[in-house]
Amino acid sequence: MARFSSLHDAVAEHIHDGDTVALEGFTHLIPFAAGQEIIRQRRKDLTLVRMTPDIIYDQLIGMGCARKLIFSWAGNPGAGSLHRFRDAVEHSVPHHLEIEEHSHAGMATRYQAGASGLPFGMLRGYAGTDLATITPTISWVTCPFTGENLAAVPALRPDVGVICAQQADRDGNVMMWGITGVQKEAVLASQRSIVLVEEVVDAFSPHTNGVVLPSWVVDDVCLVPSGSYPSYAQDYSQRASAFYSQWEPISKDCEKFLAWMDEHVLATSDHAEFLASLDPALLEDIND
Amino acid sequence: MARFSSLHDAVAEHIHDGDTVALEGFTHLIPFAAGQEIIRQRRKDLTLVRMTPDIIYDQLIGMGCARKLIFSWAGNPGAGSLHRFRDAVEHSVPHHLEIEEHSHAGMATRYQAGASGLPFGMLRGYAGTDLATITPTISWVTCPFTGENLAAVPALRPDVGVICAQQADRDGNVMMWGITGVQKEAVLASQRSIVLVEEVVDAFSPHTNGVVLPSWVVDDVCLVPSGSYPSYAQDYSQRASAFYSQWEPISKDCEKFLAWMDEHVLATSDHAEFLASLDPALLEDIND
Amino acid sequence: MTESPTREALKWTNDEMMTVAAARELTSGTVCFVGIGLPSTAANLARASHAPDVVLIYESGCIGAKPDRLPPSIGDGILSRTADAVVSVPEIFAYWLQAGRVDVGFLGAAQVDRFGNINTTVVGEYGSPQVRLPGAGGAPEIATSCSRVIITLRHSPRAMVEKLDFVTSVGHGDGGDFRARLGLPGRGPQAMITDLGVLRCEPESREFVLSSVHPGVEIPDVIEATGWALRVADDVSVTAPPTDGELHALRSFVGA
Amino acid sequence: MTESPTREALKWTNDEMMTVAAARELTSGTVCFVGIGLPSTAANLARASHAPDVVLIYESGCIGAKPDRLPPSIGDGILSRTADAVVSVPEIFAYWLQAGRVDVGFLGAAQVDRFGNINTTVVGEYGSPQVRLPGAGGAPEIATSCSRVIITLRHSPRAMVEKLDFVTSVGHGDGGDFRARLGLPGRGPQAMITDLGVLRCEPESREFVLSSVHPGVEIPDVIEATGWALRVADDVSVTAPPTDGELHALRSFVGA
Repeated sequence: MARFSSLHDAVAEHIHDGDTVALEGFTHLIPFAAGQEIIRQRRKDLTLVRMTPDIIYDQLIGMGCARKLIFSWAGNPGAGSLHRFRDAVEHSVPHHLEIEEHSHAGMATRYQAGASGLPFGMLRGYAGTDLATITPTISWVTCPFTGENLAAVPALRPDVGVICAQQADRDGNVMMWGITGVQKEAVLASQRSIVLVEEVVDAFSPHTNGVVLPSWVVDDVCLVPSGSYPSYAQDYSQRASAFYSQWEPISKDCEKFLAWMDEHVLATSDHAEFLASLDPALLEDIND
Repeated sequence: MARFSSLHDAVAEHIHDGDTVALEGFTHLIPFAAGQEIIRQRRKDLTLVRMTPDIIYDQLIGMGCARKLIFSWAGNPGAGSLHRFRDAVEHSVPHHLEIEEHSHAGMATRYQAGASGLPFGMLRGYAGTDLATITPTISWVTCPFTGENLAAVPALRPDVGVICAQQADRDGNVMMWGITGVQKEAVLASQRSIVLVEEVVDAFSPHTNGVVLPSWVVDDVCLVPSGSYPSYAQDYSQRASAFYSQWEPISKDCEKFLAWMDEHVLATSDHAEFLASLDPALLEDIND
Repeated sequence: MTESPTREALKWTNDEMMTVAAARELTSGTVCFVGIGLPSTAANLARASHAPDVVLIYESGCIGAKPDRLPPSIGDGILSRTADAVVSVPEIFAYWLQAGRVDVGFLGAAQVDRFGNINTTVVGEYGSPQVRLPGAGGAPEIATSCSRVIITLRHSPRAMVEKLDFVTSVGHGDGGDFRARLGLPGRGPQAMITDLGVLRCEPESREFVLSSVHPGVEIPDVIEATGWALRVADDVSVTAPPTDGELHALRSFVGA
Repeated sequence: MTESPTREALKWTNDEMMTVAAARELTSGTVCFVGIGLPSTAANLARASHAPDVVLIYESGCIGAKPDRLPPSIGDGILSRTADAVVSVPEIFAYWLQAGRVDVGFLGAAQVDRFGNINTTVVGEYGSPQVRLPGAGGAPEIATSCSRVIITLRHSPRAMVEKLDFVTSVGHGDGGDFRARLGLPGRGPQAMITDLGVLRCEPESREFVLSSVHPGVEIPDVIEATGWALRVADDVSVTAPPTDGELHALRSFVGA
């Protein structure tokens, strides 16, 4: 059964230096608060996994938490580059970052294989690309019935999966809806899991395509309102698009980045203080 | 976009002698009405596919519509045997029935592969069983990363997939909820598809774990109230358990079976007439 | 062996004893994969009595179902409506069963052998069967992937046989480290619960031996009802009879 | 070539022309896989103008989204709320894209070559890049599995290159029957739409050749802005300028 805990305690207990950690959220319900808590607790040598590493991974990488990144698309959607990620790859700042890159379909297949307890998954992909030559975790299998050659990718089995959901009930069951991406698979593929929720409710309301994770597959549930800020949590908060566009100049200048992280993350003790530290204009109009 | 049609017309247009047809429904939303319409139209040489062939497949087999059955569990759950199926396998009555049998996990994997456009799917299964020796559509692949040997099964790609759903909207989008089994995969794996619905509505209400199939992946939508009778349609009708237990003696006696089919299926022109032909006691208490 | 009551004195049937004995294999929090019939009854009895937090998964995709009556089919609305989550059938087999999230799987059998291998496919030759049975269903992968399997069936020499006509689901193969050699992840069948007693899997040989007889049953009766040369454990005991609480819970459920 | 208006006379930008030209590739009922940026704008323009029944699939899992404003991200609630169905990311790639249910995929590119192969990974050496780009995203399998692909990018010799630094997504490889030899199911890139004109894929060679120039653009300008020796189709034309209706729909959308 899931334990209700503070995000501080969940990160302290489950995420250790050197772990492989997937903070998933495909453009919605992104666990920003968890990433920043990892930074506060100064984790090191993490292998970070995510289909769409964005600002929160830029922060983790820029703060030196990551040894390696396994991913399929690293950008600040609609706003620019992840300059801390780029600086790490292009100039080893703050240190060398190992990368292992796939396509979205490949990453999704890897999570599915992990959630399914299979050693690998397969897809029709990668043929003819240079990805197949530079990524050692791309191989091939032959269909025993048709002879077709298909791409094979090994299962992802992170030590810890971290996601945001809208709600938990009092038994620790978790529900998310709207765009749910690969979050179910990320939790089910991981050895341990932490779920941040916007609200704890007595009973869930119906949502078509809503996903419920039973309490017994989740380790810790953390009540963290706006835990996905500046990303979305459908029916709770809108994306703070200004944050995304303002990130570009912060990320671009390493000094500015470190000062920003000092002020807003390291000097704050939790997500509520982080939100309070921001320019109030960045918090306007985010209610959904 | 899906076409709204009568079940008669949908079966006449899409299901031809010799076709491979999957009437899916995993213990809920079973397309009984479609199976009986296939019998009325006297289709022959069908390869019938279903994880859980039950009374409606017993009827199709007993009436000589099937050349082959691809399945994983053939019984009358909680009530007894499918005697027409058994008679076909044990005594070639009314004629020889070819069978290809898998486990549920194998069949589900085959549908998934079909829906995914892959030539095969894999699972950890079948090892050490006699199924692996008598079913030619069970083979093996080796994980290129770990060397583990896994079972491989070819994709199912029926000519026609037939399912029941609770509702369609006026654009022909289809929604089902409750236990949805492998119905989405059956439709997406098939070349053509027919969906029977209980009701046509202006807009869908939310249902957690509800499944929506967009209109453009469905060929024909047929409004057939109680189309899954004597099975369930959650929020529309309960299972007519008496029908299931009464089937045992009917199915057991070939003469009685043929007389029953004559009276209730061949002599009726559609599902409404079929329902009207039944002992009214069999229709009591089925409202959900 | 403790003294056993006479049959006449019993206030319950052998089938009830079998269900109660099966229910006792589950403890609270156990994640249990159940089908209709005895497994569903036993799992719900456990939930209604000593193991309120047992998690029932029905292969129709209902996870954490909490029915207040026995469902006539795994498609019943009482399962989907009371479940914590309802998922598709491909998902239940891939993400839940195959992934190793299930502690206990219950399996029935038309035939079982001394190593817990199961036949639910045919009696006789596969190509020309005397009796065509329903087939595999979920059983082969339940037998593969659950941490442990509990087999329930009524005792008879026709059912508990020296050699299966067909291996639908693998128990311990020909015994010993068969499962390890095949790379099967679960530990396989651990108990065989019948209307006469309980057989348990011997650690090294993996042969099922008589562990307890139900009250009123004599060991020779069990040996006679077994189609292989049944061995009897040194510490064979009498199954504890159903308690009033178990019987009450069972009967209120079955009657519901 | 018909007479083209001078740049000064144009009431629209080259980027608007590019978006309009991309939108025209879609007809009603076309199932279209779109990302944020120009593809989303073009697809929504088509839906708002000549192709009301175009089906938009966003890789975030939104099938049949009908946004009434341009979403800033593919995670926007306007997509999930207006979609006919929302599915998981593994499902959108397996059951929808890979299964061949998508007619048209739009792809952008940092670099593209004459056969429509695409680089979105690095500029420079992979191990020590000059510019690290975002990477593959959904593109490799969009390029593999959509019936046809439309590439949109701004024309420049840096972007339209003789040789890619990295092949992220395969177009027609080294031309000819490359795709058939690799067993790729889709027909691959068919059009390359830039801010200067439209290049189309030549049937046999699979080389992209200039098919039309946008109004106000001269053919030598396009050749100069192309990093490979661009060939010009015999029947090269001038792209039909945006209609008032197209411009109105586009601007009301972008402004929304």
